[in-house]
Amino acid sequence: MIGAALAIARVKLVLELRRREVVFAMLLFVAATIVIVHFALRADDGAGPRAAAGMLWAAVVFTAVLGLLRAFAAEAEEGALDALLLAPVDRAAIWLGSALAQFGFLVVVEVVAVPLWWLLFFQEEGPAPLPVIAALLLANVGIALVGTLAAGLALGARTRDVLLPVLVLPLAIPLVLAGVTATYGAFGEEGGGFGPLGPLGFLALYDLIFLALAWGTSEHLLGD
Amino acid sequence: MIGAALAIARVKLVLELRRREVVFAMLLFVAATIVIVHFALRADDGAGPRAAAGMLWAAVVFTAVLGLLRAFAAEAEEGALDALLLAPVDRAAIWLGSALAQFGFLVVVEVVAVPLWWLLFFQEEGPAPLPVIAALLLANVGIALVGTLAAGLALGARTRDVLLPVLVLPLAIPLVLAGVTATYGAFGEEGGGFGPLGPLGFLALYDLIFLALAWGTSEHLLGD
Amino acid sequence: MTLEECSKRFGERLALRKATLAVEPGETVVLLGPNGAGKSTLLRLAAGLLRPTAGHARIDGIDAVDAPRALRAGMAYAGHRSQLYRGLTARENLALHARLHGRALDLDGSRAAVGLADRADERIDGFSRGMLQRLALARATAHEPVLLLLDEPASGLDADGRTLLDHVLLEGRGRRTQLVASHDQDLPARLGARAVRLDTGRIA
Amino acid sequence: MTLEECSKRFGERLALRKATLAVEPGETVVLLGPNGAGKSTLLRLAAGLLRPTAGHARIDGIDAVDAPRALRAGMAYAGHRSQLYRGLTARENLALHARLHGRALDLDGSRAAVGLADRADERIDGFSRGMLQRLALARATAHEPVLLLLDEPASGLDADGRTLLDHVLLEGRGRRTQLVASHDQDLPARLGARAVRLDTGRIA
Amino acid sequence: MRALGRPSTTVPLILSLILVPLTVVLAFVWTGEDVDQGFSQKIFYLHVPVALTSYAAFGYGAFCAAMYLWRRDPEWDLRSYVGVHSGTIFGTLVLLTGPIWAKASWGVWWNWGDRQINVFLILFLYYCAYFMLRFSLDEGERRRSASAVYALLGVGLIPLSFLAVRIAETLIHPTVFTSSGAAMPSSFFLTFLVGLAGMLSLMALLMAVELRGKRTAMRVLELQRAARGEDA
Ligand code: HEM
Ligand SMILES: Nc1ncnc2c1ncn2[C@@H]1O[C@H](COP(=O)(O)OP(=O)(O)OP(=O)(O)O)[C@@H](O)[C@H]1O
Ligand SMILES: Nc1ncnc2c1ncn2[C@@H]1O[C@H](COP(=O)(O)OP(=O)(O)OP(=O)(O)O)[C@@H](O)[C@H]1O
Ligand SMILES: [Mg+2]
Ligand SMILES: [Mg+2]
Repeated sequence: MIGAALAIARVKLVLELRRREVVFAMLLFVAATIVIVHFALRADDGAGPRAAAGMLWAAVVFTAVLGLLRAFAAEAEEGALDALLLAPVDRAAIWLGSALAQFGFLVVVEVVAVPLWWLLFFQEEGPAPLPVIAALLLANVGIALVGTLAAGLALGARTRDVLLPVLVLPLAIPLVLAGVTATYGAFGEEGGGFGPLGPLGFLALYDLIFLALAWGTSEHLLGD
Repeated sequence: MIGAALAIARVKLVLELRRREVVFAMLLFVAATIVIVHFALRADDGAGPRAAAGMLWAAVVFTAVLGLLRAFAAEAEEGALDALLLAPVDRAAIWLGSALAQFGFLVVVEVVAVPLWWLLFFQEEGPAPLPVIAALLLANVGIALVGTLAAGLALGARTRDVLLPVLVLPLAIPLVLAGVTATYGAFGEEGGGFGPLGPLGFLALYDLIFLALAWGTSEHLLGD
Repeated sequence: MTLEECSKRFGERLALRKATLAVEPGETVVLLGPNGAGKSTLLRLAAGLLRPTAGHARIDGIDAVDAPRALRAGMAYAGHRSQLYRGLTARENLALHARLHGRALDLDGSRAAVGLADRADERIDGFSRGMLQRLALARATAHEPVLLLLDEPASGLDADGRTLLDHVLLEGRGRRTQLVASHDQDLPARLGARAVRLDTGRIA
Repeated sequence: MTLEECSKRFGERLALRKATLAVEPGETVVLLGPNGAGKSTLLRLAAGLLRPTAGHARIDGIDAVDAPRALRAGMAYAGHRSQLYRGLTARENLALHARLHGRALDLDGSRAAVGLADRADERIDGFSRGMLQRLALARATAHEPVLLLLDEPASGLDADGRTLLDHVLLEGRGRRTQLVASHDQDLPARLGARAVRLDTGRIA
Repeated sequence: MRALGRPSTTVPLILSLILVPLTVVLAFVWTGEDVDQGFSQKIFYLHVPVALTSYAAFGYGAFCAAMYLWRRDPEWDLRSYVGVHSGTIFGTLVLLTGPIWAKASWGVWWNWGDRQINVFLILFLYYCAYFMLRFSLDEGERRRSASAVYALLGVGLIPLSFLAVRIAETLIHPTVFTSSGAAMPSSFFLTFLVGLAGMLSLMALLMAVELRGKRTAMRVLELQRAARGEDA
């Protein structure tokens, strides 16, 4: 099960990242995104940590959507999904493999983007790195889980369940909220609550809940 | 020439809009972007027209990029591009048709997104609607022109999906600058000039220049 | 493999109408019938890739859609599309397949069998139509299935490839259950197989 | 249609090596050769969809890639893929084609010709393999081309469809230039056409 | 394809060997200290020539791209590539010297509020993307024309971006070359001109060397293929 999921994840990551220039392209992409958001918001007057945190998370979400749009693109091309469905592995493994690939993709982008973001915004004093990294990782898990579920639902849908995948996307909003709050906290700013859990605890809880939900439903996810 | 372009544009719009989920997903994406950027920047404390304008334009640019990723998707599926290339129409017509479809797609999304934006940000007093709408339309033209050109260039590329945003985002910068300025102006705020042209005139100039460039090169665009 | 009064509806179109068919273990059956008769639909039902609108498709008495992993391990289906990843090389495609089936990659066996000896490390999006079809067949037979479902396997193959395919099917006769859709009227005779004729969703 | 010492390279692979071929106006030529021989590449070069790495592909003496609109109006190419929009209906696909060729849609003519009489208003992603192929052929012949390039047009067709195809090709003999790639060794004899054999990119 | 002549390497080599050291001498020995900026202003003689040279290189790349689309001679494609390439090399220098000066003069490495330098960054990214596009297409006609079209689009982007920024607002980043002439002492200006000439010859040298290398590589490939009995 885990083995199969890993094999699938590996293939999907290889497909996306095989060419070295992809990483380079992502670097350019993130830089361009940050600059554009900068211009759009006219953040010239010392926008400070708020703008910085906002831009990071906006870029993360946008990249995630971009990635999710392609979640099952390779399988759709030549009907490779049939082969996966007929292989002696659980459907949960297919979904998990895709989610892992999605997670890996996000991590790769962030490994490039976050240092860049740091460099761009904090020449002197930045936020504490650990909470930011933790928030990003937890949010990646959540986005990958929920997003892959949505993409899987959208896969077979021609007319009936068109709305289903769309309904799943807003599920990413709590992740961003918690992520931004955690990033604020890392600046020593007032993070604005999330009660006793804290934003990181909230993210972890979110991940657990959706892992359970997605796992339970993944058998019904793909195929007819 | 124009007739052929219109026929192609019609087909492409029908294809996108018939797949209702694409439009829904786009709308949702726009809404989510606005809400997320809103939350991300914690614009709760009366962020004002600046943040509002910025969010609108960031959402427009990223929606456009997502749309462009699908610009030639239908043609790629079953090799329909071959048929277009062999038809007795200029390649410029194929490109123009795709650009028109892209423009139409952006308008459809904005027809829903802009009122939403208005509702979210201006319960009392909003900007003058006309300049904002004019700026959006002019910017749509520019993005559709340039973006379709870039999508055509990236067509045979192995890493098309990461490549395209990188190709398009820099080209969109002047549009964002002018669009944001025009939106400021609509609030009666100091827009910051653009000299005698004004931001709308600048957008029109942009459209004209790239129309000329794209037209001149479009014969070299698609195919081998 | 049995179909019991199996029907499949797509929207308003009935692609298969109460089809009943039993293929004995080790038997080879050739599905014949005009375009749109429902051959592909029948095969996909048999593979468990589609859920019948009415009736049952069973493998060893178990509903095909819910076939447990052990059953799927002994099954293979090759349809109109190659089921391969276009961005991977031939070797990587076969390796993934082997991995999912919990087997070691037997590249020599497979590639020799389909005559792609020197192209294993090329991305398959540069392959020609027939080369893709050969690779698709290699993939389907790599894990030595006991139930082999093939949908027009000869399409795109040259004379050589068709001989090879006949050879595979003849070799499999008696050793595994084979269900092959084809437009080749002579195939049943050549394989010494039972012919089943479909027309507008009905088994004749 | 002539090819003069035409070569095509994909990366390091030479798919076609100095192929020289002249098809006279009104002549029908059948391209034969094993998988990966370069048949499809040759056809795409002839259609002007690929630019030769060396040499020239010409139609009426004009370079195929730069063929002006008037020339393309009389040309048709049907390859391994259907060149149709999956999200459109059969009628919409043919209508677009007719529109681009500046013609009125002659649906009755086309659909009768391929036997899809009652399916014109269905989206083609529900079509079976053979139905798609029929529609692709209907599209390619709808504008009465004088140069017809077909790449394995019989693939996926049932007996009926193949008869129909033979009929179309026979009818076109002498009236238009036809270049057909096929794995059917009997086709040249059946059409009374010249056979040209390709092997690993070389015309034998 | 060999119709275009071989670019000379000796002339630009000699010129750069004279002009570049001369700039350094002039900058440190001849010109005085800037009243506002003091010693850190010396970087002006590197920073600005390098920036203008990068524009020149991009412009050359775009010009050759247009020529390619017109003539379809692969040699123009190579030249266009070489132009864009040295443009990015000099652009990298701008992005190194600018922040160094900025650290000395503004106290930060980068000012996100300044549109002008951000726009330069975007242009730089734009031409970085040129390489991504080029190298994700297979060698051949399609790669050449796509690269050319993209390089040519930059011709629209550069003036528009600067127009957008210049007329949009006041800048932190200085503008000395105004319509009323250069706002600086003539010794500064002369040194700057020498520096510019030096950088331009350096650019010419760089492009000539790379062009030769590329041609040789292509020739080697052709010979290898010929040795294998392949003609194209
Ligand atoms: C931080 C990064 C910087 C970048 C990326 C940068 C980039 C550029 C570029 C592209 C030009 C070329 C022409 C133009 O656009 O006007 C230029 C010119 C110039 N730069 Fe910078 N620069 C930077 C920092 C600075 C700093 C800190 C100073 C001095 C305080 C400075 C002083 C100048 C001057 C005097 C010119 C010539 C002005 C003119 O063309 O009118 N630069 N710079
Ligand atoms: N996904 C689908 N949606 C709608 N209709 C479908 C779908 N799949 C098949 N059909 C319809 O079901 C019928 C049978 O199709 P099927 O593909 O099984 O035919 P077939 O016998 O394989 O034909 P061919 O020889 O052309 O491959 C056809 O009328 C087809 O249009
Ligand atoms: N886009 C491409 N990239 C790389 N190699 C290619 C490409 N297209 C074709 N080839 C190679 O060129 C050779 C000829 O291919 P082509 O498709 O012309 O063969 P074919 O004669 O049509 O074969 P088939 O009968 O299988 O359709 C093959 O070796 C193939 O791998
Ligand atoms: Mg079928
Ligand atoms: Mg072929």
